[in-house]
Amino acid sequence: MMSSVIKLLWLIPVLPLVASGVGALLPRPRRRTSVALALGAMSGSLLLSLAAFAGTLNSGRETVREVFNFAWFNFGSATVQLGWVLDPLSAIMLVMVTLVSLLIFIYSIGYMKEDENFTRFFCFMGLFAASMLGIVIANSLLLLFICWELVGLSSYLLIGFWYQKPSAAAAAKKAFITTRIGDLGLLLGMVWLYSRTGTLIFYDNGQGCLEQSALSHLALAATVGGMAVSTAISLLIFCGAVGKSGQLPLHVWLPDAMEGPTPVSALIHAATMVAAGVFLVARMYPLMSSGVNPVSGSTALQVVAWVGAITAVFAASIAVAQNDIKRILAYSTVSQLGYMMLGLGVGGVAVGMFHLLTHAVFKALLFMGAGSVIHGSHEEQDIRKMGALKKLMPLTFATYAVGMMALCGVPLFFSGFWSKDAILHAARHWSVSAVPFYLGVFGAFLTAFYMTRQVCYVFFGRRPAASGSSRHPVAQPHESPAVMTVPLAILAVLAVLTGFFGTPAWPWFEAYLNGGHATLDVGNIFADGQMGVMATSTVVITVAIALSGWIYYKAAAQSPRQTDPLENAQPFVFNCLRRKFFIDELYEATVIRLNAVFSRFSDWLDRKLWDGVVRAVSALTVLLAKASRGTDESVVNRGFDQGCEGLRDGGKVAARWQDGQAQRYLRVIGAAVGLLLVFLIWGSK
Amino acid sequence: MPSDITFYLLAALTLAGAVAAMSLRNIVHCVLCAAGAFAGLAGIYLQLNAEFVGVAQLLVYVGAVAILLVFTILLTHGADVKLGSALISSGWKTGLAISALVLVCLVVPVLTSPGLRHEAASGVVAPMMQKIGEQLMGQCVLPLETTGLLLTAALLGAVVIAMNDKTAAGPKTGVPPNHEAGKEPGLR
Amino acid sequence: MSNLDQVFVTLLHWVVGLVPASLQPWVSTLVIILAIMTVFGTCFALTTILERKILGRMQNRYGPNRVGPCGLFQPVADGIKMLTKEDIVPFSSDQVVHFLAPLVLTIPIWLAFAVIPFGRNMTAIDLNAGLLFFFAIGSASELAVFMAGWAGQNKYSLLGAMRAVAQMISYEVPLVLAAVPVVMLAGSLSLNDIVQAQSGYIAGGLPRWNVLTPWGLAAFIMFLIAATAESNRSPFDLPEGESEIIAGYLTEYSGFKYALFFLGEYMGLFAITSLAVTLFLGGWHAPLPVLEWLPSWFWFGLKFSALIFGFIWIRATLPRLRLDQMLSLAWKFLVPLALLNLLAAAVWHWSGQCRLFPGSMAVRWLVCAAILVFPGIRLGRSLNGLSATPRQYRYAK
Amino acid sequence: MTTPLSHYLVLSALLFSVGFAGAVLRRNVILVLIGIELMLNAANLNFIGFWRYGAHPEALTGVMFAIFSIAIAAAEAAVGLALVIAIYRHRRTVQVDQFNSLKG
Repeated sequence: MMSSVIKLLWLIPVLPLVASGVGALLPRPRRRTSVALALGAMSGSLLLSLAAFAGTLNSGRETVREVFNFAWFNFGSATVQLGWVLDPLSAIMLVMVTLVSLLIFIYSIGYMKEDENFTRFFCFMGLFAASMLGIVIANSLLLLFICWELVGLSSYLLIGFWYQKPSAAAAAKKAFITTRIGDLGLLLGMVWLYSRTGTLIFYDNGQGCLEQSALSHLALAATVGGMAVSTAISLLIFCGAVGKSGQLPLHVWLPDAMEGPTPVSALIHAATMVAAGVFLVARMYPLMSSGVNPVSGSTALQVVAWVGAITAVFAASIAVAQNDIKRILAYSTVSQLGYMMLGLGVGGVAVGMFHLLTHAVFKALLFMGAGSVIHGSHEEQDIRKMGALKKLMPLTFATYAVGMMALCGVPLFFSGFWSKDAILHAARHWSVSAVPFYLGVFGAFLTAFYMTRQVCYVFFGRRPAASGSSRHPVAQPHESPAVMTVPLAILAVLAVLTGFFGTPAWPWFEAYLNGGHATLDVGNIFADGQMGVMATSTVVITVAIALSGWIYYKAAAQSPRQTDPLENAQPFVFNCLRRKFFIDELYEATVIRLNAVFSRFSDWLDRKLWDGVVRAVSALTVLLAKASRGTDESVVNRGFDQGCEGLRDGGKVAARWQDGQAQRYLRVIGAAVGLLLVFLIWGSK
Repeated sequence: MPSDITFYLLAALTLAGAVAAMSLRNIVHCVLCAAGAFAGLAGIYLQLNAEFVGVAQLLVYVGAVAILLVFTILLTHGADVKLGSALISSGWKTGLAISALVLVCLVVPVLTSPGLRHEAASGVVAPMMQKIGEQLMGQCVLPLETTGLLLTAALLGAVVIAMNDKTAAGPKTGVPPNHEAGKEPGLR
Repeated sequence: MSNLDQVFVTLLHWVVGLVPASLQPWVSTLVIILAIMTVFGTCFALTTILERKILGRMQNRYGPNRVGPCGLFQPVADGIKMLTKEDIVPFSSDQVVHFLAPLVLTIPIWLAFAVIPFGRNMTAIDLNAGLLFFFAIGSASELAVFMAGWAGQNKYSLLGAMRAVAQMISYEVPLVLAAVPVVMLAGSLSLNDIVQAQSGYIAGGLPRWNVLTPWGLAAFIMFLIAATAESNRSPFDLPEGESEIIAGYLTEYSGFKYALFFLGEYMGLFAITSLAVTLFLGGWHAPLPVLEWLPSWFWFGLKFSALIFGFIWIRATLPRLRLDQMLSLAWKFLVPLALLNLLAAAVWHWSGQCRLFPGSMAVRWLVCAAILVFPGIRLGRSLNGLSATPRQYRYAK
Repeated sequence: MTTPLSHYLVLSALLFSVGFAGAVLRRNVILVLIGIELMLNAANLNFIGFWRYGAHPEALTGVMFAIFSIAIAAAEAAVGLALVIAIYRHRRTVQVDQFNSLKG
């Protein structure tokens, strides 16, 4: 049964791909068929994923891995192989991605109802789902890279969905280019890996590049800087992850990506695509962790951890000062991704992946909640203009609250708490340094703070008076239709349930991933400092919620919203946070200007130097042509004519003697005879 | 002694005829003088005891060639030469000079060369005609035959060349084609 | 008998003897010349009157009988008339040529007599190319005729001269060809030898004259025809053609020059006849051995006058020939026959050697005759064919 | 004293040069032909002269040569004059100068 699933594994990405392909051919008015196609494909993929997941579950043996490789093409002696793999990591991701996608598809039916490009939307969403699933099942870094690019492409298409808006187009371009920079690192790493190991297949019964033989070979080889080749390659690959998951240097595109429609943000910028980076690191974990000293993890993992920690705090702090509901969530996603990287860096694959799963669920929930809020308040995104929606949109408020609490990591019932706790626990026991732990805790505090601020502004307090926008007459915000609220409810339930899989008491998730067997043992909770970590986080979170609630509950109450209280307290810091630490301006100043200078220089070079050279060459040839014509004209022709002239004159002279006068000939003969005689007779004496 | 006188006489006759033939204005007179010169030469040949050659000369030149010349003159209206047209072609000085040169080249060696025998040969070979006949039929039979052939060819050729082509003239002349007038050239 | 025969020869020697040795050759030639001129001069005179008397008789009339007994002095009258008549020279004529023409005509004719053997040892100059000399001299007369015709500068005389020259040239060829068999058989060009070849008699009866041989007879006939043409007489007297072009090339002449022309014409006739006699009639040989006692020159004279009578007779009977008939007769009848005659003579000569069987002489005669007769008839018929075609007249443009 | 050979040779030279001068100078083509005939006769005279005064008169070569040359001269004269008649028919002239169509 196991092998039969692996054969059908390739169907999972192909179904949505086919759906999007057919959808692309459909004319705009065929909305229903495109939806049907998309949903059908997604549900098919979901079923197959569940089947695959089930397959991996009941084997119960040691880490199970099904591999199917085939030769794509061969050139010369080398052949390029592709393949897909089914192991716990990919199985769990398959289920998560297909489930979340399906829910978001259903949600977007309601959300995109008015949009006229409805069919195109679902076509792009199908493409995205297919490429995401492709990344998940890829057994070859090449196939993974191909799907990685497709994901980038679909994110560009979806962000720029409303391409009429210049800001959307700019955001799409920004997203595409920034991720492209990260992908460059990934590409270099891939090529280096191929040149070193000769194959890009991860697991090929011993031959794969992630298997021990290749890894040992890589670890030993040293690069120029003394760094192990494996470390260098993994760092390069991590660059791709940084780009895609929006880590510190390359995070600028994520907040701007909010220009796209909310389901897009929910699916791509919350749950799946951004998680691809984390998944890549998880997939390449054997390579990354093949460092010299297994205890403290290889330098690569240290880098991952530090980058994750710093990004978490950095993004959280910016989120505090944002006023756009989707931007706050965006920055929260960036910080949560930081936490995942931190988890991977310190705790290993299980810790990171568990937080990824839980985050995917509640962040999708939060985004869809925000979407329904925006939908309800007629496209209004600025939280300062919202308020008192608690009573107007009760279901949305309920599900949003569940999501908020899961995100903040409210203890016991909410998945966020358990996954974040696991990370903090791992950070706590990280041998290298304790700083990431404290950063993590401070991050948690900030997360709880800005989420509470957001909820207060959006749902509590009083609505500002008559702020009706010009287009719509002032309309009361209303609850979203069922098609949107049902997925919210489902996700809310999931947000709670997923937490229980990875609790220290019953670490099923870790066992599942590592192939072990999980036993329910409540005692574990109190084991080696788990309790301490949980306690500190609970305290931190409650303090943050209380503080934020206290500040912003009053602020929300004032009908004409004043400036943010924090701003009054620390105007400079608040302004700095709101302007996102001026990173965009920094980039603008450095990279872009440099680019402009360089382009201007090359333009000058092209115009002056090369054009000049070409013009010079042409002038030379023209000169040459003139010269040759001149010589030909004067020397050859005239010389030749002269010769002929001479000949003709000579001929004329001779002709004069040949004038047909017989008697003249006779005279000549006579004279000749005479002379001859004279010569003969007297000459010879 | 008489032979000297006859020789000088004949020589004078011949030379006078020749010079006259070359210098007279009226062509018919020229031809007649030429005939006279040829006759004079025949006489000289007879005087040199070469009867056959002399008689042949008489027969051929005086009889045939002279008549031929006269006929040609009549046929080509040469006789009524327009007065005033230059008798002698232009540039006659060079011509005279060249002929003088030729004369000198011939005469001087004759007069100065020592090897010439001055006395006549001893008695002439008696049966001259007999001898000539044998020679003709003996040693010189080939030249004889070829000469015969040549003469026939010349005869036919001359007739063909000189015959005014009846075809071109067309039937209007009324002369029946088969009534070939033989030697009588068409007078015109 | 021999002294009678040689009477003239002895006379000559006697006269020459009178003169000192140095002049003897000159004197002998002079005497011979005088003799020939007187004999033939009187013969000329006689012939003119005889011709007219005989013509008259043949035309059933008397002929000139006023001057002297039966008109015998008529030539004297004519001679005086000729001399006294004014010698008119046309203004536009070519004086020199006009004057020279009669001279150039008569002088060669007189020269022709130098080689003819009148009798035994009676030959002026015995050239061994005598016959050839005779013909060469004969050909000179054409030039003279032309000069005569040309001198007058008038169309008719020129036309007449042209006709005369054409006729004389045309008939010179058969004349010479007729003489060739004789030379072939005699083996020499000298006339004495030819006469010598005809001496002797066959079986005591027939003389060996050429005329009695088949080729000889044919040659004789052809010779006579050619001779009449050569001397512009009777059937061939187109040049004078009184009825058509007045007197032909003689129109411009009168007085003594006309007489000279007349003399020249008759002398030409006499020369040709005497040649015919020597070639074919055995020269001065007697026809029969019995008649040998008569002097050689007598026989020569007899044969000569017989032929002259023949010519006159022909003149009386035959009408004038047309120009084309005359020329075609020459070229299409006489010349081929003469060439054939050569063949016949060759056969005769060759068959002469073999005396296979008794009748060989008669058979030989018949064979040679046959060779000549049949083609002759054939050629003759072809001649008639010519005249059969309708004559197309060409009108003056 | 019979006349010496040189006289004959001088006579023939004279004849030859007169003939040559005539042939070269006279414009009428017939006279040119006559000139040529004279030259030929002069040559014949030389032949006979040398034969008569030569060492071997019995050889008769001179005579034979003269005979054949006379025959050929006759043929030549005939053809020459025929040519003249033909040319006259086309060009209506007997002036030698005008016969220059073969001009170079």
